[in-house]
Amino acid sequence: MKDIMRLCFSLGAVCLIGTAGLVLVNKITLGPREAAAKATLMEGLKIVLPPETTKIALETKEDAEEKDKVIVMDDVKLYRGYDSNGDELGIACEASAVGFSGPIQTLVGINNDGEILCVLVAAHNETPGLGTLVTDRKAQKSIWGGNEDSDGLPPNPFLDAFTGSKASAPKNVDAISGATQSGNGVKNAVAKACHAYNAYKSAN
Amino acid sequence: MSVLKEFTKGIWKENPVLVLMLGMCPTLAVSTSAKNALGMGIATTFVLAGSNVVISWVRKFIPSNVRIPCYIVVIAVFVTIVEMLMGAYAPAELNKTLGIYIPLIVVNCIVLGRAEAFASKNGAFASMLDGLGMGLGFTLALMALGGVREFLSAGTLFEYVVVPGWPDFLLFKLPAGAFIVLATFLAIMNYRRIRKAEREGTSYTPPEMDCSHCHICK
Amino acid sequence: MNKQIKFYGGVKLDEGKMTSNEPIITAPLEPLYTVPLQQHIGAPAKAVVQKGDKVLRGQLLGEAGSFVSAPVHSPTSGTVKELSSCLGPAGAQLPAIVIESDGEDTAAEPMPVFANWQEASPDDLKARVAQAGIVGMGGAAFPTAVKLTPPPNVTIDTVILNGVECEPCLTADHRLMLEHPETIITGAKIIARILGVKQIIIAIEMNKPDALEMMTKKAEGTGVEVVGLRVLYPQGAEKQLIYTVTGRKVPSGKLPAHVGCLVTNVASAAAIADAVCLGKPLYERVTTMTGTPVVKPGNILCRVGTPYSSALALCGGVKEDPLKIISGGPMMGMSVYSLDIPIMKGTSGILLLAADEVSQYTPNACLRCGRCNDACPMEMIPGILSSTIEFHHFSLAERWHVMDCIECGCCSYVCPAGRPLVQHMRRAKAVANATRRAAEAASKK
Amino acid sequence: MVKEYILLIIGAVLVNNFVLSRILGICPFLGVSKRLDTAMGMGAAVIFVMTLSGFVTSWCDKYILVRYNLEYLRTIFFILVIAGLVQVVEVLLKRFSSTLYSALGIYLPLITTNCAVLGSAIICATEEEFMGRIFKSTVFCFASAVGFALALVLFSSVRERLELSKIPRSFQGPAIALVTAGILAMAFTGFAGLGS
Amino acid sequence: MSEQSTIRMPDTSKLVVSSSPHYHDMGSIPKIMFTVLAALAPAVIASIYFFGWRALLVLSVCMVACAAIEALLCRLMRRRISIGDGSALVTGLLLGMTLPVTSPLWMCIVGSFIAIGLGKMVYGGLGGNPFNPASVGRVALLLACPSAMTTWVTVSGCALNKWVVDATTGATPLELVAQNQPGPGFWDLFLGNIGGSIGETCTLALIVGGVFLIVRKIIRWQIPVFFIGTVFLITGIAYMVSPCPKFNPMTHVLSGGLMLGAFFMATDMVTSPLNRKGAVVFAIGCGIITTVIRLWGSYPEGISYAILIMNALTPLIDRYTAGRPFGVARKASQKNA
Amino acid sequence: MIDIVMMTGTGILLGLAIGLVVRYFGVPEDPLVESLNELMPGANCGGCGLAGCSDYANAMATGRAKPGLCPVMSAEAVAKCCELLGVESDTSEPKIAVVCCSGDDNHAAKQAFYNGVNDCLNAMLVAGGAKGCTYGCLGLGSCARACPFGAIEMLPNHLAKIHADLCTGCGKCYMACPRNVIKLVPRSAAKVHVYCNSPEKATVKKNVCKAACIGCRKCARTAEEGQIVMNGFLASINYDNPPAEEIVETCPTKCLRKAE
Ligand SMILES: Cc1cc2nc3c(=O)[nH]c(=O)nc-3n(C[C@H](O)[C@H](O)[C@H](O)COP(=O)(O)O)c2cc1C
Ligand SMILES: Cc1cc2nc3c(=O)[nH]c(=O)nc-3n(C[C@H](O)[C@H](O)[C@H](O)COP(=O)(O)O)c2cc1C
Ligand SMILES: Cc1cc2nc3c(=O)[nH]c(=O)nc-3n(C[C@H](O)[C@H](O)[C@H](O)COP(=O)(O)O)c2cc1C
Ligand SMILES: Cc1cc2nc3c(=O)[nH]c(=O)nc-3n(C[C@H](O)[C@H](O)[C@H](O)CO)c2cc1C
Ligand code: SF4
Ligand code: SF4
Ligand code: SF4
Ligand code: SF4
Ligand code: FES
Repeated sequence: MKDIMRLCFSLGAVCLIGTAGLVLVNKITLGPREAAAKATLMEGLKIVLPPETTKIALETKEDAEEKDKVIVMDDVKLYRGYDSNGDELGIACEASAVGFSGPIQTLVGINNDGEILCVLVAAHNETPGLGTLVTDRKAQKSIWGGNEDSDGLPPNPFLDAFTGSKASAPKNVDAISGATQSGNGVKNAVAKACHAYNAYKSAN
Repeated sequence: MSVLKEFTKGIWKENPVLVLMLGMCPTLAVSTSAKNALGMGIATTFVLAGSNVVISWVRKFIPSNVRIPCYIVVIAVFVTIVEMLMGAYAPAELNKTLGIYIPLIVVNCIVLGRAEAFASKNGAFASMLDGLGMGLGFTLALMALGGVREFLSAGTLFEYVVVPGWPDFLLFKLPAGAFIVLATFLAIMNYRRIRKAEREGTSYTPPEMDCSHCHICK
Repeated sequence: MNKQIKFYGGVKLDEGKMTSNEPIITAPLEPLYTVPLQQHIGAPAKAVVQKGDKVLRGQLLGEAGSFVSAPVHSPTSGTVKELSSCLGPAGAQLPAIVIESDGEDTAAEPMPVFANWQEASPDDLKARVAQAGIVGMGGAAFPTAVKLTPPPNVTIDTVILNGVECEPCLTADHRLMLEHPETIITGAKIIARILGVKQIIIAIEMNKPDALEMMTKKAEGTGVEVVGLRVLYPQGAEKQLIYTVTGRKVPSGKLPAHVGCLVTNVASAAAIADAVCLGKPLYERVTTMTGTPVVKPGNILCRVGTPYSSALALCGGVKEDPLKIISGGPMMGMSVYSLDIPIMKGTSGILLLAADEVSQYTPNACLRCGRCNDACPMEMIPGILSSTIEFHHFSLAERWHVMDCIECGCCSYVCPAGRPLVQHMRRAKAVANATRRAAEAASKK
Repeated sequence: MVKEYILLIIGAVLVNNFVLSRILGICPFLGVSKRLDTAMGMGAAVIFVMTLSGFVTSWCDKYILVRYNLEYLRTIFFILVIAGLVQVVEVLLKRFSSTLYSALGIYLPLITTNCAVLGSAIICATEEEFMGRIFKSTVFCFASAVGFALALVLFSSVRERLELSKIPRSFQGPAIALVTAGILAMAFTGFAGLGS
Repeated sequence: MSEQSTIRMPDTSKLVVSSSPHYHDMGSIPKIMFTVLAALAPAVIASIYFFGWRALLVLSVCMVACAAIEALLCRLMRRRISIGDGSALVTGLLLGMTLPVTSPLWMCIVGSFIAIGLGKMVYGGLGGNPFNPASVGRVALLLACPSAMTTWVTVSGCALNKWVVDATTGATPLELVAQNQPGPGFWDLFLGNIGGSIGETCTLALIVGGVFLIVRKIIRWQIPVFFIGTVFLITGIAYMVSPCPKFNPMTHVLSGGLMLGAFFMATDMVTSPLNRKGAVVFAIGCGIITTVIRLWGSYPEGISYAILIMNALTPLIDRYTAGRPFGVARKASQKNA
Repeated sequence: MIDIVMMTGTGILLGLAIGLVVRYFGVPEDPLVESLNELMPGANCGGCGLAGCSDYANAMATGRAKPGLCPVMSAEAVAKCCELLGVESDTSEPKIAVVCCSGDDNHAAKQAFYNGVNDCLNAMLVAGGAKGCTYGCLGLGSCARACPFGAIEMLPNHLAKIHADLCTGCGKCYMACPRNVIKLVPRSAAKVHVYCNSPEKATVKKNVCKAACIGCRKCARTAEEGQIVMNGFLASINYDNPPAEEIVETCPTKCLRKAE
């Protein structure tokens, strides 16, 4: 009996102390962690919305009893962007669709005229080098100096092709050979976002 | 002198990846680029050193039947701490790529292996040095692997273009490429040892691969 | 005849039997005979003569050393020059007795003749076979008397005389069947008498139609059956022969006796007949001396102890230098490097091969083409076995039944990679035997 | 429903094979694959433990961790449960079936540190598909373990064959095993897209 | 006596000794390999006819690269240089046959390096490799440079007057059927008037070569017959259940790498099972995997993958199909297996 | 708070479960094997003749094998093993292997070209390896491949040479040599050796090897009584009472030499 007690005690004690430590660290990092997650999203939203945007708000229901519910249309979350004067500049839609391997989460910024401003892939699981042809905007830095496009948003021909097309009728962008499925995933996500945007606009 | 040895042995002579063949999963999975490798290496080193110290403190009080659960809880605590810290303060991109592999540091054979093989038999300071050395060796091996893989697949290093116009060579980003690059590393090491043995007039047979180094299931 | 069972595998060989039509010639006396004391499987014979002793033809030189052994007799009359050793075909030194011929060739008192062997007791007949030093003349040289003592609790119902002679080039049995058919049949019946067996079958490959015809004719009315078999190497191998003739499969690791069969070579049968009816011990045999480099290939009745060189001289020497000298046939014979080796009771032929006929082994890895699988009459996997042996996994090879290999050589013959498969098999068998002996010795301790 | 599970199993066994595509459980994959027999023993042990742990962890996740908002303790909790479970199973096996123990038991301690076990538990807890679905999670863990065992058995049979090859000296041992694993991983990419 | 002295006796100082048997059927590895090359000649000619002379360039580069790399690696390993056996040439030719005619030459060389280096020489050269080197090379290239490996040119009749047929890219029949569009007609498929990789288009030429190999007893008929038969059977059943172009068994059997794979790659003796029973299992497995990948996977074609996966299964197949030696009782052999 | 309670509870519960299970179902481990295992060097060389270190430990515990078979283990470790096992330590003298043959290609050439597997036992099966001397080293290196310590070097002219510093006396080479050319002798007595293995008559030996022991007895007469005994036509050293090193001067064929 005594050794069983010892087992319980030692394992319990290790767990106790360990968990206590974890609880502590959890408390400390909870704030920063949430902030970091939010910052990532915000950064993406800032990119897709017009550059003047200073404030971004998640579009929520305004009915009294459903006050804080997020408006979700076809799984798409909508965010409004405002400038410093409080004027609305555009809407960013967060939508995802299935690509080559798993969902591709995209952010689509649409201005007040219903024109697509910018498309950004926020999260995906596509094959590096293949699927990433249509998802990633990566700055090319060279150790030989002469860094191209060191500032501004790195280009991606596939994603940039959406820019300027109308949300009511998004452009049919040509697929990139070798990444057809990823491309389709992005296209579907953009289409979903536009669809949600149109539905939202017509509802309001 | 001997203190130094505890530290340096992990870097080359008992390198956990290239010699002891421990912790293969993160080694292969997270070495797609030099940057990822560096991040993983640092995280693992932190866990290794921390858990080694704690385990060498508590080793006397732990009955042998619950040894492994206890050690692993200690390790898990450190891992969770790393996870939280990274979530809070590390760049988002790094967080995403290391993703699932951070919790898996818990079962990284290196950590439990060193706990069993070293920390459970030595004092706290020596254990910490051992952990740091092993972690450093792990990081270096991982970075070498990640660097080669990144370079071969895209012609870049730490995302800097080294050879402009290098064709995309996807193979090396995939698991298959990871296996093959590591195999080549080991072959080169063997080749050097064989040559050295030949010069010294002795013979060298590459070790059998078994998991006996980790000492967990003796 | 077409319904004959075919054993698995086997290969069709170029027969090269250029001496089929050469009648047996008797070799003249030699000045010196080197008679090895171990011409058989088992313990060597123990010498019973001293240096300087006078001996007569057929006189006992060495007596059987143990149960599995055979006595050795003098091939001619003369003096024992020395008790020494000589090189054997396997490359080891064998104890031997050197006889200096006196040129008289005086016969010793023959052993008493069984005038009416049909009535003699089987045990007496068997004792005579043992006394006469008869060993299997089909190649393995196993003491025949031992073979005629089947293990208890098995009954033998069929005696098969092996006149197949499936080895290319060799014709000694062929000529014997043509020239002494009655002796062979008598021998067969003596064996049957010893074992109390009714069914006697003489098996001959159909590439010897004249011998088949001759034996069939002579066997008529004697109760002996003669069958012609498909020409396919190794039709003459014991297990394959029994399977073809009777449809019985000798189980792995067992003797033919376990399926009620006994196989002897036709020459052994003839030697038994001579021993019983003439009282003559085994001191001479028919050997085929052949090969393209030989000037006049032929079948020679040689005394045991004649050096290969004398037999070759009798055939006119060589036209060109051979690259290989083989004791036995091309498929199972042993290559030797000296012509001083004496002809022994089991030497069925001496074959010389010219340079362009010799296949060289190359150190290639197995291609896994499976041709050896298809050729192996024992239905083994020689390619894999040889690789396991090459990498020293002997116990694995043993588990895969390497001990069943009959060393027929079919696998090496067909291997496109030129792998020395048979050599590997022999090595594994040697190792397995050694381990078994060591284990036995250890358990005895 | 049935189709969903068939696709799930194909996906876990062939397409996203734990070893060859997700790179989890490599240490035992490399370490215990020298002989086919041991590989089979290890495979069976992993199937057993992973299915069991998949069930237990997803149950605990649903009814304890998620219910009380303790997700951040997942790693430590899961590994504790797995380690304890393995220990108990080992002792029981040793006691009640010595044949089974000699076949599987010796691999059990190795499994504690097999990333695949914890990996599958974490995947089940974090991927939307499996969240809160205990049966589906258990099936997934079982299928993943089968995939692990399949890769292990294939790999060890090939490695046995390699004992009959004249491997260059510098590639002997781990190096050639890794090359083989690499080619096997390449071959398995052919299953991409199955089940979608 | 005087006659005796004129007899010439052999010189025993230069004799050779070796183990029995001393006869050999005089088959050899180079003979086999060059027979395979000869059997591939019709397909090579057909590919030049349809794709233009660049096809020959790609094939030659692959063959030369394979041989050169093998020689180099032999040197490095300090082993006998083994290119004389011709197997590297076979590997090179088969690798070239599975590449698109537009493949850049550096890709051919990289592919050859992977095939010979990684697929063969690290395993100790001819006979040691568990995986088909040409398939390893092809799959690695497909993973490494997917876009270059899936760029196909359209073919329209004789191209002997051209360097390479017009560079307009087009879908291969299997890509068409994968999108459920009808493929080309039977004769186009059979004669090779279709897009695809260099060596796979002309079914007629491949069958002629394959039958030649079967007649010369270089390969076993079981592998191609069961391989192709399985693909036909499964797609046939699928077609009967739902008759759409995607399942058309004729298109599946006659297009893609099936003929090349079934006659020349799955039959590689080094990487396929030893005995006939095993060969049948192997071929059926190849057929199943190929069809599964073609019909339900992401790739339009799965021959190379099927071959590699079945290569990995070969040791297991060998183990469980090995027969019992003559006279070994069933129980005994099972106990020892 | 709930986190801490939950984790601690789980820990205690698991501890309880493990404790109970071990208590009621546990099978005790043999402590002897464990402590023996700790003494093993872990080289897994197989020099002991068993399948690796832990097998040997098991074998010692069950009495299947004696301590001291391991060539690598230090003397103290062996003594400790003996102590644990409660047996007297066997202090037999360490051995060393000697290749008793001088017949390299310069002295005893092959009689014919041997075309086959490059291994002594295989060669033995083919005309005895075609070496005129049927007792000498075939020079194809079976012993070198068998030596787990890389102590045997194959000289280019086909003779095995043992490096005394590397040889542990494990005897693997002795087992591997089909010609029994290798002898295991006490290390301390290994000063001079007769490098010939053929008991044949001098005339026979002379025909095939220039360096053979011709049985002239000069060494036996010069040495003290019983230090060198004649074994047929072959001199052999009595390693219990070895002769002085100067004895090598007496040998006319130089097959009696100092240890290399
Ligand atoms: C390793 C590998 C990864 C792949 N990853 C992707 C991917 O991320 N996205 C994608 O759309 N296709 C991917 N593919 C699919 C191929 O590129 C395939 O050719 C594609 O489905 C059809 O080609 P196409 O885009 O030229 O029409 C991948 C293929 C391979 C071999
Ligand atoms: C491959 C092989 C081929 C054989 N061929 C013959 C043969 O052609 N003639 C023959 O008499 N014995 C042949 N034997 C020997 C027989 O198997 C058997 O041992 C012999 O016939 C028994 O008779 P014996 O004891 O009188 O020699 C062959 C053996 C083997 C292994
Ligand atoms: C033997 C052989 C094997 C092949 N294996 C594959 C393969 O595994 N995957 C693949 O996408 N293409 C493979 N290919 C190429 C395809 O056959 C084909 O060229 C390509 O996939 C386009 O398909 P289609 O011609 O059937 O439309 C192979 C070609 C050959 C000759
Ligand atoms: C019938 C036959 C088919 C072959 N097929 C291939 C092949 O598909 N790929 C290859 O690399 N080598 C092939 N070879 C050549 C050779 O077997 C190959 O290089 C070995 O696998 C290398 O060890 C073939 C050889 C033959 C005889
Ligand atoms: S020698 Fe042995 S393995 Fe070869 S074919 Fe004959 S019986 Fe089979
Ligand atoms: S015949 Fe030769 S190459 Fe073919 S499988 Fe047998 S041993 Fe291997
Ligand atoms: S000592 Fe023996 S094993 Fe060593 S090379 Fe000489 S004959 Fe061969
Ligand atoms: S030379 Fe012989 S005795 Fe010495 S270590 Fe090597 S194998 Fe053992
Ligand atoms: S690191 Fe994954 S199993 Fe060892």
